[in-house]
Amino acid sequence: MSVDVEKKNVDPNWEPKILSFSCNWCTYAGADLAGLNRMKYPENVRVIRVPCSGRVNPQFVLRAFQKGSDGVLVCGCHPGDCHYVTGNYFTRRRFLLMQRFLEYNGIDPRRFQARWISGAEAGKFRDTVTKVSNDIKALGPNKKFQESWYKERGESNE
Amino acid sequence: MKYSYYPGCSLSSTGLEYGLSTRYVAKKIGMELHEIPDWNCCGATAAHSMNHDLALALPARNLALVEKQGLGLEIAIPCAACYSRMKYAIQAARSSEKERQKIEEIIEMPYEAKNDAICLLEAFAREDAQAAVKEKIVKSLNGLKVASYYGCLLVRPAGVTQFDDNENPQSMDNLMTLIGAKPVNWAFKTECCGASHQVDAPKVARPLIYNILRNAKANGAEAIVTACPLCMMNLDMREFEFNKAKKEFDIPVYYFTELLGMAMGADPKELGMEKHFTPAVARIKEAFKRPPEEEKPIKKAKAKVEEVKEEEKPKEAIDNE
Amino acid sequence: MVERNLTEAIAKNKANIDAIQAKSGVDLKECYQCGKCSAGCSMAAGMDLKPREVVRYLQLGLWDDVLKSNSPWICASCHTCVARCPHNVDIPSLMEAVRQEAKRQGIVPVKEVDVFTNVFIDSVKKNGKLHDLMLTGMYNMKSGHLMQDAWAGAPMLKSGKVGLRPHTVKDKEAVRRLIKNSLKRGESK
Amino acid sequence: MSDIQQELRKTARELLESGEVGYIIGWGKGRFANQTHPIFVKDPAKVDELVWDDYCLSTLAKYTQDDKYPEKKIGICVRGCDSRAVNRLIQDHQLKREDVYLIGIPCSGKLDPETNEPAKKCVECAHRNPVVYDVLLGSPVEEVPQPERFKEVEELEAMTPDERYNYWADVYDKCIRCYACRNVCPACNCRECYTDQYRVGWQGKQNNRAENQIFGITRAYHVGDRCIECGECQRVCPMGLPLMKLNRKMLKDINNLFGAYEAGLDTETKPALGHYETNDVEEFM
Amino acid sequence: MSRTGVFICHCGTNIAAVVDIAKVVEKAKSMPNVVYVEDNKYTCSEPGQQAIKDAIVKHKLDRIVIGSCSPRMHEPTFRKMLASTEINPYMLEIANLREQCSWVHTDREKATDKAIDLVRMAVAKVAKNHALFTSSIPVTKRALVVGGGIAGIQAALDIADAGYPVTLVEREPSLGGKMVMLDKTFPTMDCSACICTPKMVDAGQHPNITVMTSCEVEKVSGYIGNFEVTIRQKATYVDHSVCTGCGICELKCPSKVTSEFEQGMAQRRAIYKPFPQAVPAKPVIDAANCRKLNGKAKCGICQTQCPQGCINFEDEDKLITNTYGAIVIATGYELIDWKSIYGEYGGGQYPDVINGLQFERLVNASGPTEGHILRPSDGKEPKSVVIVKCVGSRDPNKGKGYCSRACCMYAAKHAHQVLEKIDNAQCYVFYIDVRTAGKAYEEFYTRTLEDGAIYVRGRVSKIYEEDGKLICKGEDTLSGQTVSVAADMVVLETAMVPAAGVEKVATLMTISRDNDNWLQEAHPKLRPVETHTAGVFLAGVCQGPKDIPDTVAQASASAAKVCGIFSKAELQTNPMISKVDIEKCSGCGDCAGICPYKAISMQDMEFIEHGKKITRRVSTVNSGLCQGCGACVAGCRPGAIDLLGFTNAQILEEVDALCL
Repeated sequence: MSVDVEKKNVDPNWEPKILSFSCNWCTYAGADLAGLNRMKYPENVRVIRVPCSGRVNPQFVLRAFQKGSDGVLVCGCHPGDCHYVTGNYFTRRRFLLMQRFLEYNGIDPRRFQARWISGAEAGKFRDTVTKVSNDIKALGPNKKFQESWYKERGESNE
Repeated sequence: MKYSYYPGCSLSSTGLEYGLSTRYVAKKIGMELHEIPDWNCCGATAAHSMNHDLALALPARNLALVEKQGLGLEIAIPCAACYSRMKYAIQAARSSEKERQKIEEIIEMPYEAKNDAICLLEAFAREDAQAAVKEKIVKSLNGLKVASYYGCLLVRPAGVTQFDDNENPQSMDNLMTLIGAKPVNWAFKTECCGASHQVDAPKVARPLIYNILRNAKANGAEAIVTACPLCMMNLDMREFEFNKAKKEFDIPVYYFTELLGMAMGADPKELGMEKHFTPAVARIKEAFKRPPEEEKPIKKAKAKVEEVKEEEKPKEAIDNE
Repeated sequence: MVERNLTEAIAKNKANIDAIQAKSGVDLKECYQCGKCSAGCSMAAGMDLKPREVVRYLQLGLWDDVLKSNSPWICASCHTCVARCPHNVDIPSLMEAVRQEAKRQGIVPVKEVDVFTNVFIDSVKKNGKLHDLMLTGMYNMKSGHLMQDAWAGAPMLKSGKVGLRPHTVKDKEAVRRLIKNSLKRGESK
Repeated sequence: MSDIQQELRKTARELLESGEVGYIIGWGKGRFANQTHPIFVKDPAKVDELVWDDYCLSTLAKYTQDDKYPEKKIGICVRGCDSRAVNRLIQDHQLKREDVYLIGIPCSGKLDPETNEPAKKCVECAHRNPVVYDVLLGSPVEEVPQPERFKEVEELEAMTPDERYNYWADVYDKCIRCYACRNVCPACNCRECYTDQYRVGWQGKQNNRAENQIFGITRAYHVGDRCIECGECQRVCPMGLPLMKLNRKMLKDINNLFGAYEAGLDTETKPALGHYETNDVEEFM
Repeated sequence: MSRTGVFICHCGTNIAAVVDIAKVVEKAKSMPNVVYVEDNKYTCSEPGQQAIKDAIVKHKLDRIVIGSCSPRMHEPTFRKMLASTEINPYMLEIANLREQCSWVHTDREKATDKAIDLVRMAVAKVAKNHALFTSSIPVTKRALVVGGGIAGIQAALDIADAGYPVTLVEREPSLGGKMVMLDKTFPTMDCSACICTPKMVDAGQHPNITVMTSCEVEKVSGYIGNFEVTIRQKATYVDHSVCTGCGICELKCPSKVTSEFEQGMAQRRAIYKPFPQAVPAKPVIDAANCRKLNGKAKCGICQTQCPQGCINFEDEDKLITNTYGAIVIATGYELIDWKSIYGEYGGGQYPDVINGLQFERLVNASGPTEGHILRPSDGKEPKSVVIVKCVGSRDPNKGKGYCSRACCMYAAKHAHQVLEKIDNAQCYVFYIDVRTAGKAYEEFYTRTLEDGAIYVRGRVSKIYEEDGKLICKGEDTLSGQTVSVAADMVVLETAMVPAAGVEKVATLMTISRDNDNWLQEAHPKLRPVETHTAGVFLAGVCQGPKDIPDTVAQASASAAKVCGIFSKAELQTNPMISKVDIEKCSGCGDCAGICPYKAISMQDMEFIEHGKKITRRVSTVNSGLCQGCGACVAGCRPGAIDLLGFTNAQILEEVDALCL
């Protein structure tokens, strides 16, 4: 029983739900700066503030996909600029592996993104968010890993 | 020291002596120059002045011929204008696949921009060539004060030529010290000589030559050495022209290969040196007859003495002078 | 100097100036008019608009002045200006683009330079290599300076630097074809 | 095979009689000729229960975790994979080197009881000789290079995302969450596994595809950078899930991204996720 | 059951203009654990906060969610407000409805949905919040100032005058930095030595200041209030406690060395004071050039001549470690090495083409020429002087892209000094702009024009020597003429660049640098003297090019910040730090390896397990050192270590709330 919801006709006014983990010192500050400059970007991204991108446990990303998120974006300071000196070096290793592992397990690579966005790069935050939500809007809803898949299809193999 | 060789139109006409002296010196030091079969004119300023694609196509055909030649060598190019145009063509072909295919279409020949191009001066400035030249030197210019003139296309734009420093190049100066000449520290090493504008805009271009000669003279230059047939013709011919009106300058102009040839014992005729406008042979013959410079050898002697002293008492330090 | 109406000039010439920037790869806004290019330009003395002024006029939209100016023709493209420019403004490419655009519109402020270029290319088209005698001969005739540098003719002939017989390329046809291809492509761009 | 068994028994008797070792963990025979099971010999008289034949498959090192504070040393028979498991536990500070006496036995590979063919994990084994031991019985065997270490992973990687998802969906549908893979794995040595912390909310207990996927992926991610490739998880899985394909994928990426890496060969090389290099591969600019 | 109160802010029209507040309030009422919802025009205002306090009492709330602007803006404000209620300030979550919702979206309906999601996430998270309490850490009331220029001296004096001990570290043998090299200072033209040396002496003699010259910071660890700093006292081979500074040794020393202080235009001895008014006024030995120390000769004359016997050739570097509560960095700048960049200005082969600091030494009374402006080449007085501005500045192609701010004014000063000191001299200033953005600056520039300086607008393209004159070729862009000036001497006003070795200091203090290598301030406008590392402050040009008035202002500002820290008996620690559940911890030590602040250490602890007394290794967190980044928490597989304020449970709730 395969799940091939991906490429079928995506209804145009479907809005993806995208979760973003943003580190407080750089990306979250960059996002605020984007607000300060009244930049505009799609509404689909909800940001969870974490002290450092190093705080983001790859299991949170799995949890997001499981609970129905259509895309996950992890953002942090540029390596070398981390407020906590080495936090993002660990982030980089963890998500270099998790990104490939998600892909290996069938998640479309565009659904999980990681980006370094500094406190001054408001434009980069807007562009990243815009690109991710457009990519995922084109991909359609994500049905992989999702609990809700059961409720809809009524199937259960308990 | 093996290169493909692109002489360029000047070396069989106004730059005859540059061709002869290059052949002589190359043979002397065992530098193999494989001339590109059936090469064509690189278009120099006229081509890029008329049309951007023409400026790339003319040199590209020569580069394609080098690839057909199949020796896989770097191309040594005596004339600065040809060298600059070839470098532009190689850089353009390597910049993008689209550009390379466009060039292939125009010249109707396969071309993959495999070979690199260097100017003849760089070939001689390399370690192996300098060592070979040193061995073959039989005469010294005994401190003849020489102003080395590089012109503009050899060293600019730096992004394309990537050769020496574009404000204060030294490679020709080093070669001159090899043959006993004393390089003059002057300021017009890379000022433009006006190139073809000496013909089609003489009123504006002539002062350029005058300034170069004036600054060389002010800094005590007894000779100017160049590495480009167009600079050589402009400097040599126009100096002769100034002197015809009023004898002001006495600075013969040479190709660096001519001076190297002379230092290797060549007869001026073999190098075509008698073909210059401003008489050139006398100054070199006179320099050969000069007493070898005193102070350089003595300094060497003194250094030798000091070395001995240190060797004698290596252990306890020399007491204070 | 009549008062220049900038609103008009810029409105009228914006397209031309954008095209010239695209063709030469130069962004005029990068130049903050520091004058280092004019100061170092070897041919500046003969130019009616010095390099900085050419950029300034284009910045102000005064397109026709630049087209009519002799600077693009006098420029020896020795690259001193761009080597020293704080913002790397490629003035030689700008001059070349303006020169080719002026030629296309038939404006030739310095006839000799245009004649020299054409005679040069004709000689290459004919023999595949440059024939100096033909170059100076045809140039003197077409430019009207019949006796220019004639004094040098004799010594050159005597020393064999200039020969009657031109040096030619065996596959002259290939060179002619590539010249035709380039020029044909040139018009289309 | 039998002379090593004699030596094993002789060594075991000496160790037990000298009192240097509290007990010895080895393999013993059950009812079936083609199976063995771990046994714990305390009494020197019973050393003859220890066997060494073609079916000594299970890794013994993990059993030390049931007796973390032994009065005396624990004797363990260690083949190549067991010795790496011991290194793994030592490096994770769950076992002290001085608490164990390692009886090294070079192993040329065991047979799978069902098919009587060489076991998959032994065919793929790159370190047959023990990497650490106190005594070595018999002479080292010749190591077999493993050029196709990641072949299975590459086959999966060649598929499209949907095909891969469907492949793993079928796999996880079968998982019954018995946690055998976790219990046998020397890299899974947490005091309280995250799956047992329902109140924190990491993982549901339901046995449906989504929960199984989350468990499978999380476990592979947890052990990925420390997996010694002993293949036990796959062997003991009652539903025959290809778990090594998950672990090997992690190891393949670690090799490509951070340099050649094999876990458990010594106790110094740090696992990939425990440290970093400032010039690591940069993909998130 | 927790009783959560939700307060949605209009923020005037900033949020209300785009987000349908009423709908958010309506939806919030149905969220789990929410018992009271209210919206307010200005929640952060006095009445707004009072409304929340009243609601807490009236509805017996124990958790608060505020939908307003960014938590980075008013989280501290609302926490302070809660401190005055009986709710713990950390039972609060803020939903960012302004910077990340109303300000960045236009579609009213979608923005409102997002706002509702954000509030739902905050409500879900606050359900799992715990009361957190700050703990206090002691403050070592001693400051460290790195760099002994005017910035460092001023900061040290201000802190010392406030009664706190200061250690002033300077790597050169004397205080003074660049300012003491100058002759006059603009715009007042008062002599730099007269205003700088007295401050140096004050610093040297101040009871609270310990001056440590010829020293460099070697290692820094710890955190605000408790920095552990190791300073390397470089071997000076002279015992300053005994030396009276009589200077006999300097006279007798045989080996001459070019003096760095005199910008290479004069000589000094191997044992030397950089300049007469040095503080401390005691010589040091430059080991590289001392014949005894570099093994070239037996020498040792200074030792035999010294009446006090303070020369000791066996002296070695010493490491001194001390604890400090706050650090001020004032490492200053140096001038760009123009010689290797500008071949067109001669590339250094013409001795009479000098830079600004060399000119300052020429015109300085205690300089090599006792204040007479004489050409370095032949010592003659230059009659025509050219000053070239923006050499290396505003030149991204060859030098630096930025403007070095101070050169316009000191170029005018140099022109004024040339015209004042050399009779019937002529001075040409090649400029692109004249930036006189300071008090009495424009008047100072006008006076220089009145003195007769000729300002030519245009960069010099080439400088070359001919017939004994330095020909400067430029263009006067105002008249459109290419011009040239035959000068006797040329002064290049070169760009300021960070002092060499600033990278090491920045990495030690874990502060970052901008892409021109200047030290990165916390916020260019609002926090110019602070850095992202609490307790480390910046003063002077190390933060970016500036002139002396701004430098001194910044120095006093950073001193005020330091005194702010020292005025408290103790410092409150950040309560949102890691905490270990020793039952779940297996002692694997992964977290300790990840912590950048070495805040985690593995300890053996006694436990009773299965009736048996055992000792087991578990992880422990030092609450002072932990900065709350959470990298360890993500590295702990069983989640034994958790970050208070951002616990695994909280974040998982937030993720679930968003996706359902």
